[in-house]
Amino acid sequence: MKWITAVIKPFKLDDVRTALMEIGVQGLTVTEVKGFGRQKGHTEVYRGAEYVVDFRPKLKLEAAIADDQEDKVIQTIQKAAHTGKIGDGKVFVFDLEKCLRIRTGETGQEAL
Amino acid sequence: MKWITAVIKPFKLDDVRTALMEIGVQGLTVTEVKGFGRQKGHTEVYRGAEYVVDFRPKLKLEAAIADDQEDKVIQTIQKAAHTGKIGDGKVFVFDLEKCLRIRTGETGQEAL
Amino acid sequence: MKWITAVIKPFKLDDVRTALMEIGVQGLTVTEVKGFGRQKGHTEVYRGAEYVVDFRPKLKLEAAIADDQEDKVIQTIQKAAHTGKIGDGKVFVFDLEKCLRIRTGETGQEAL
Amino acid sequence: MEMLLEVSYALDTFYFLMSGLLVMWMAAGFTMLESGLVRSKNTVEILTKNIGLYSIACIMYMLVGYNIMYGDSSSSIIPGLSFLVGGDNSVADVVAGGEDAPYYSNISDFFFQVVFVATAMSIISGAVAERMKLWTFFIFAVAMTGFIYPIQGYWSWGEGFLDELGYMDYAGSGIVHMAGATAALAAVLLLGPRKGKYGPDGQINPIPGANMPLATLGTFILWMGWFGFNGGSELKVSDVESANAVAMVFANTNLAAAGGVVAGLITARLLFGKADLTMGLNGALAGLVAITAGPDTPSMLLATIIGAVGGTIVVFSIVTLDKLRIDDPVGAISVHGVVGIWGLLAVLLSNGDATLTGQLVGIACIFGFVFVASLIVWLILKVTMGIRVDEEMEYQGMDLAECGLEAYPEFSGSAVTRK
Amino acid sequence: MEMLLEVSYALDTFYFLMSGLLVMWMAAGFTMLESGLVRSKNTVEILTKNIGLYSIACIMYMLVGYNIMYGDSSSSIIPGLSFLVGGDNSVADVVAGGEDAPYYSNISDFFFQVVFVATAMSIISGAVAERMKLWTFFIFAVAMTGFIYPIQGYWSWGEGFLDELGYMDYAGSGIVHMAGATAALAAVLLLGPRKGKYGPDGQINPIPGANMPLATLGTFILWMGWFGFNGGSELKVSDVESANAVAMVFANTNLAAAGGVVAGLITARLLFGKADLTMGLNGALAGLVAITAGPDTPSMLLATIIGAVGGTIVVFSIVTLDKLRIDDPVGAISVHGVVGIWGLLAVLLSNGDATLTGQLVGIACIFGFVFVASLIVWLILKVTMGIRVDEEMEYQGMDLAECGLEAYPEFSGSAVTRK
Amino acid sequence: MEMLLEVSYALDTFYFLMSGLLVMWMAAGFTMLESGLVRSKNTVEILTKNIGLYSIACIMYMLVGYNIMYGDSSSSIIPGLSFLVGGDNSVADVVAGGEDAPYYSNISDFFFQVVFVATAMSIISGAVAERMKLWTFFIFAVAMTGFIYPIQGYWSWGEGFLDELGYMDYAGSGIVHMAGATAALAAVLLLGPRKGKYGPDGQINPIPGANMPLATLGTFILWMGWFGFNGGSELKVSDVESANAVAMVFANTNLAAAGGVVAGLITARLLFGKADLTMGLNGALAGLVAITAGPDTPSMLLATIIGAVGGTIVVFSIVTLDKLRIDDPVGAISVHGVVGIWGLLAVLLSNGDATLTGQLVGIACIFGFVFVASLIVWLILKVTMGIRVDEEMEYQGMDLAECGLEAYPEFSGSAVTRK
Ligand SMILES: Nc1ncnc2c1ncn2[C@@H]1O[C@H](COP(=O)(O)OP(=O)(O)O)[C@@H](O)[C@H]1O
Ligand SMILES: Nc1ncnc2c1ncn2[C@@H]1O[C@H](COP(=O)(O)OP(=O)(O)O)[C@@H](O)[C@H]1O
Ligand SMILES: Nc1ncnc2c1ncn2[C@@H]1O[C@H](COP(=O)(O)OP(=O)(O)O)[C@@H](O)[C@H]1O
Repeated sequence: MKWITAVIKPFKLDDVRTALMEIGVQGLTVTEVKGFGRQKGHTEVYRGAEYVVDFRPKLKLEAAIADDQEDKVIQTIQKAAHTGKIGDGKVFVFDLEKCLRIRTGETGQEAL
Repeated sequence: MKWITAVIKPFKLDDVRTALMEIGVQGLTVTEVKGFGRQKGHTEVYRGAEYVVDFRPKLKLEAAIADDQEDKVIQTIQKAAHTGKIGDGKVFVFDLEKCLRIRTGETGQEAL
Repeated sequence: MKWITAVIKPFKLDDVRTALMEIGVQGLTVTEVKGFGRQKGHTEVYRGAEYVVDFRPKLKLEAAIADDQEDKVIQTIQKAAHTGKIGDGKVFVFDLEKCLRIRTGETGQEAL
Repeated sequence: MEMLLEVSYALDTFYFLMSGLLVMWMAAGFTMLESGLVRSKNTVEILTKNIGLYSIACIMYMLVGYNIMYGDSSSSIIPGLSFLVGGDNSVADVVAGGEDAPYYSNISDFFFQVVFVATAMSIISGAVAERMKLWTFFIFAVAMTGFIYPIQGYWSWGEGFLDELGYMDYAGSGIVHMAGATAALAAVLLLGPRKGKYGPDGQINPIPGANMPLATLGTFILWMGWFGFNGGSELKVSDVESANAVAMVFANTNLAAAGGVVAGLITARLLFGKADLTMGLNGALAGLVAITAGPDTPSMLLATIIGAVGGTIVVFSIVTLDKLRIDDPVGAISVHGVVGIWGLLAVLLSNGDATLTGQLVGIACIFGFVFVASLIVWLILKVTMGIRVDEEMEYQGMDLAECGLEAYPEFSGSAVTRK
Repeated sequence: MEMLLEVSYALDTFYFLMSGLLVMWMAAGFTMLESGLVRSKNTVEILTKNIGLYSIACIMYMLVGYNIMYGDSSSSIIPGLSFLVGGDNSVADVVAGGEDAPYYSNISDFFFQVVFVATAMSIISGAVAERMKLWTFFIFAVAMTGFIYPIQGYWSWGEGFLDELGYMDYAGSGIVHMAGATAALAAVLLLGPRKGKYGPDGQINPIPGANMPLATLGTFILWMGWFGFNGGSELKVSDVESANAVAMVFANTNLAAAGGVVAGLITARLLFGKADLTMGLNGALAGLVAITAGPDTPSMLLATIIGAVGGTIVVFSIVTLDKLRIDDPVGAISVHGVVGIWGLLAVLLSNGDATLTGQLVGIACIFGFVFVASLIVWLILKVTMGIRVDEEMEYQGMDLAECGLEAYPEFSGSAVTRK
Repeated sequence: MEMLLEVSYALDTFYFLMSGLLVMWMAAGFTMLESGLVRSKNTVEILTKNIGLYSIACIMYMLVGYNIMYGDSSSSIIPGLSFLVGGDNSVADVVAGGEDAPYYSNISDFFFQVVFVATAMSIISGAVAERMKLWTFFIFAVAMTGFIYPIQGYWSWGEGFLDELGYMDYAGSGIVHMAGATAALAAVLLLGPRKGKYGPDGQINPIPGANMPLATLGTFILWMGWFGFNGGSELKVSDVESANAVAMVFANTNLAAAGGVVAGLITARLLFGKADLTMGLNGALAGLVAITAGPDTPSMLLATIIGAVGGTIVVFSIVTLDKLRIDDPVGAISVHGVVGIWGLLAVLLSNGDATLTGQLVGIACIFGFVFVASLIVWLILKVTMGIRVDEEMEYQGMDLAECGLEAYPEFSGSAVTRK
């Protein structure tokens, strides 16, 4: 099994989720994160003192998937999350050794 | 070493943490996440317009453990987090290559 | 490629980020987490009833890096995040299989 | 002379209206206080409850409550029943002058009274927070503000038997505050504590409120409004003696609250080692409740002390009720009930006209009647529509269950380390 | 007698000042209401907008507006133009007594009037929230409070032609509330809806407000302030009849709001199955707007009903405007405009002096003039400085774009599941 | 005639009480303002500090301060010392009439004065926020409100030597505001800046406040309360001239604040390119402080300008103090101190009775005395119980350290990108 971690722009969440559901991904875990990358932050002024907010709000999506879905999932995310502007984010792929559904005790691909 | 990632229902945190401590897990990192899965969200109405909140609040627990603890930890989490109702969550297992304790510089199992 | 996960004290973020930039790390994803470890929580009293807040606020940093940067990155984080007091946090290293930049479609080290 | 009587009438009427307005503002105070002391998942519901109960109280009191409380009756126990509020005074009656001439507008009196009944009802909503069904609560509000409160109010302020027995309760430590707290107690006993509040072996789990600035704002609003509550209860300002009395009431009300804050903070500091803000806030309110039964007679120093004793009592009372597993999220029963009783007894310290018997009989009658009457109504509601939301709803929060809305949808809530 | 006239003058002046102060406080109410109903990323901007518009309104009305509205003119349609506010009454004039003697301070009158114009302007800011440019809005505020509002105000309160035609609008359901809503409507039609509010196939996406306790607090503040708004509009308290009238206005204002809350909550419950707090809040305001055109004549029961009808109308109006894709984040157009019209018609129910023609002509003239005049100003602003922030700024939030500041910087915001 | 004197007495007493109530409400304003401008981890402490200091001020002033300030003394520099507050006026004295007859209740005067001392003390709490020990602050409050403030107050309002020298300070730009700011300055110099506020090479790190709507609400509350602060300081309303004067004070107070907002926003816009809300808020307060020394004499236009100059000064002052590394989280020293001095000088623009010497001597004496006296007290406290929490506590937040409570426990706080 594979573990996909994608960092995306927050307002793309709905598009990505819908696209993933269509290709059969059943579960997803989402975290609010702050991203630091090529896309620069913005400057704020508070009572006369300037400061830079370096980090941008992003969302991290994590999904466990079967091995044979890997390519399709990556492509789907790329397509749905794409705006072409800097800061679109990344997709990372890991090897997932085991998986267990707490409710039923199922393991492996059954548990995805 | 192994890296255990578990997504659980928020109100089970105390039970799971206590159970893990009892079997000797010393450290844990917890993140608030939003989960999307078989368990459906709820419908809200705001000023006459209906909308669905698809995501449910969940907690993600992460723990680095020694290889020989793997089975015990998985079982413990499953038992402690179990309610039998949909949305109980999942346990995922990864291979962890290295580990370092920042304070002391210890590495490997020493550092867990 | 490697995937570095570091749990650090929140007020060290700026130091660690700056140090990582200096050695050429270009991207970083940060999550607010709650940590449970050797460092104990604090006791609060609310309207006469005592309770313990076991978890401490921490930050989790995640960075995908090239294999040959691994040692330098680990050392840099350790140095920058170090205070010598309990609760300084940990660094974990994983194997990263793939990486894709959503904006350009680049993959592998190009995409870091 | 006629014009002077008119101006004097106008001044007293205006004084009533300003006082009533301040008491109306207390509704906002209760709302903020309570919404600060509950968890975020139950916040919308408590907001809805508070603005709803105020509205119901106003309407019910207009329809029937005011006449029950101040209408004619041949009995000193059973009030009369009639509907709506009568007209206002004619110019002729006013300028006739003399002892019996009306000296302020009847409608301004109604306005001043109607906001009192809302206060009594507001007290209840905090105690039953985070678990009671919204619409059940609203039905109870109809019964309480239309009937239960006015009936016992009739006994003293409506010149019924408690008044005859010499029961002294200037602005309502008993008639308003203890009455509200009593109805709250009846409800809490039937409802039971919030899930997770008490552990298996005597353990008490705190459930911190979500928004302390709101709770503090609410306390300040109540403090401000109380100047109308007590200050307006002199019922007249237009001559030297009344004006002096109103001024005394203002100063004493303020100092009693100040005494309550200081005592609450110090007591909490001694008991728990920390300056527990919530105890300071409850101390302020306790000081205010304590002085309410007699803010006109004590010296300022005594008023401060009466308030300070109230602020001390409230801390012990809150801790004790918690040990008895009477779960009152905002401390309403302690602040308004326990300290209300202290306030009624404290009248004896400076008011020669008050008697211990009078006060005790008053306390007993109000407590007894309101408790039994409320219990019956709550029981009927429990059997018919139910008074408590189901476990899952309680866990999810009242807001989604009852209102379909979140109080702070963008601040994701449900913190990791809380119950 | 002279001293009595002085005391009476003082009482009326004091009554004006207290009323004005309460209306000033409504500025805080609008601010809290609106900042609770927008998303957190647009909160600082709405706060800035509200405190700024209040200030601009005060200054512009002092400079020119007051004189336009209440100055001399030879025409009953075109008001005169002059600057600054004149001096106050001499003691001699006051103690001369008689019909024409001034009975309250001119400056207190100015103070009372100036807060009204701020109210009218506050209504607009909510409707255009989350997308209009801040400084454009401020420029419009200059035009509205210095000219548009005073001109139509002259027609009725300044004794212009609407007054002659018998148009009855006690405290300004039309002159203040509907006028504000009309200018808001013109703006919203030009601005268009917020990005993401309406989907491609008729879909309506709710955009929940970030802070419900603030919205509720704002409603309570408005409710409180309204006692000054309506209560002060009797313009006199110092004799029996005026005092009675003011008392009646207080009681009716309160009950209309109460009726609005109950009706709003029940209507929402029937339509959506939930006790939608925001509809209860809008119901309260609708009740208040509805009674504003004539709070002195109905009985309390009728006032409650007028308010309740307002609270019902507002729910349907909000849903309908949403279907028409008129995006009004806080419901200002419904509350102040649609219900304002209802209020003007409801005057006919209890005030024998009002005529259907008079009311309809008044509505038509105010609506027509304010709509056209505002539209022209908005159009000029659109062409010159632009009225809407660009898409990316709107997505990022007005706060960073316009104010460089976040409202709640530590509560990271941008929740996962929201638009 | 007797009855007329009584009614007049009642009106003035009522006016005092309403004014005092509004000033009391300012305590809530300061509390909200400050709790909005600190970080969430220091919010509970600042709430506790504010409600505590108000209470201490009331009690200390009752015990000893009022008599120091207004009691008898044979010296015009050293006030007398006596305890508690005397009784009220007899009916006979009042109806005797004539120049010397009391025309309002003494106790209402006490109530009005007591809220002023609380205001002076409130100013301090903001400047020392986020690092001073809570209980140390409370001890200082005892000294300030019982002794330091009343002594210098005696010099002018108590008819001491500053009064004789012709120092003019209508409602206390100097006596209240600058005095508070001076004590704050002494504290800040001893305390040092918050950790992380200033970087090694002249760098200034902003520390944004956690809750902008609260800060805005606080500003509106202060604005509202200021009508009591200034409006009540006419000390009489019951004749035509007084009534006109009070009306003028209301209008000018309002316009000065409005001028301050507009100037603050525009200045910030020109300097920083953004509409900095916090500067708008500080501008409002600066306008209010600026007009406080003489709100009765300027025309409305001049009042607006005086306020606008205040609103401009405050922006530059805040930036300058920051450069001097004087860390004042809420800008209290700039708003109340620097602008207070401007207000005292601005009196010369419209009040022919004021002299430059009189004003300068007043400023020097008040500043000199309060600074030295406060510094001594702060130093004693520093040596004995310490004035600053330790580094780790400061990092963790005052709330856990001092109060054991979090302000917003469910909104996890500690945002990633902030210090
Ligand atoms: N090497 C990395 N490791 C972890 N996260 C990264 C890395 N590089 C980028 N990210 C995440 O992806 C987001 C987008 O990256 P950025 O460099 O800004 O734009 P782009 O991907 O378009 O070049 C960042 O905000 C960060 O959260
Ligand atoms: N394939 C997956 N990848 C990542 N997270 C998942 C996956 N499937 C489920 N989850 C997480 O587990 C939670 C529970 O899953 P769900 O399907 O609702 O219930 P159950 O596990 O009882 O079948 C989800 O809310 C989501 O956070
Ligand atoms: N085995 C582990 N797995 C995951 N996270 C851990 C583990 N051990 C520690 N952590 C994280 O590291 C943080 C610091 O660890 P702690 O034991 O308190 O201090 P130290 O690292 O100095 O011994 C914890 O709060 C937790 O977030």
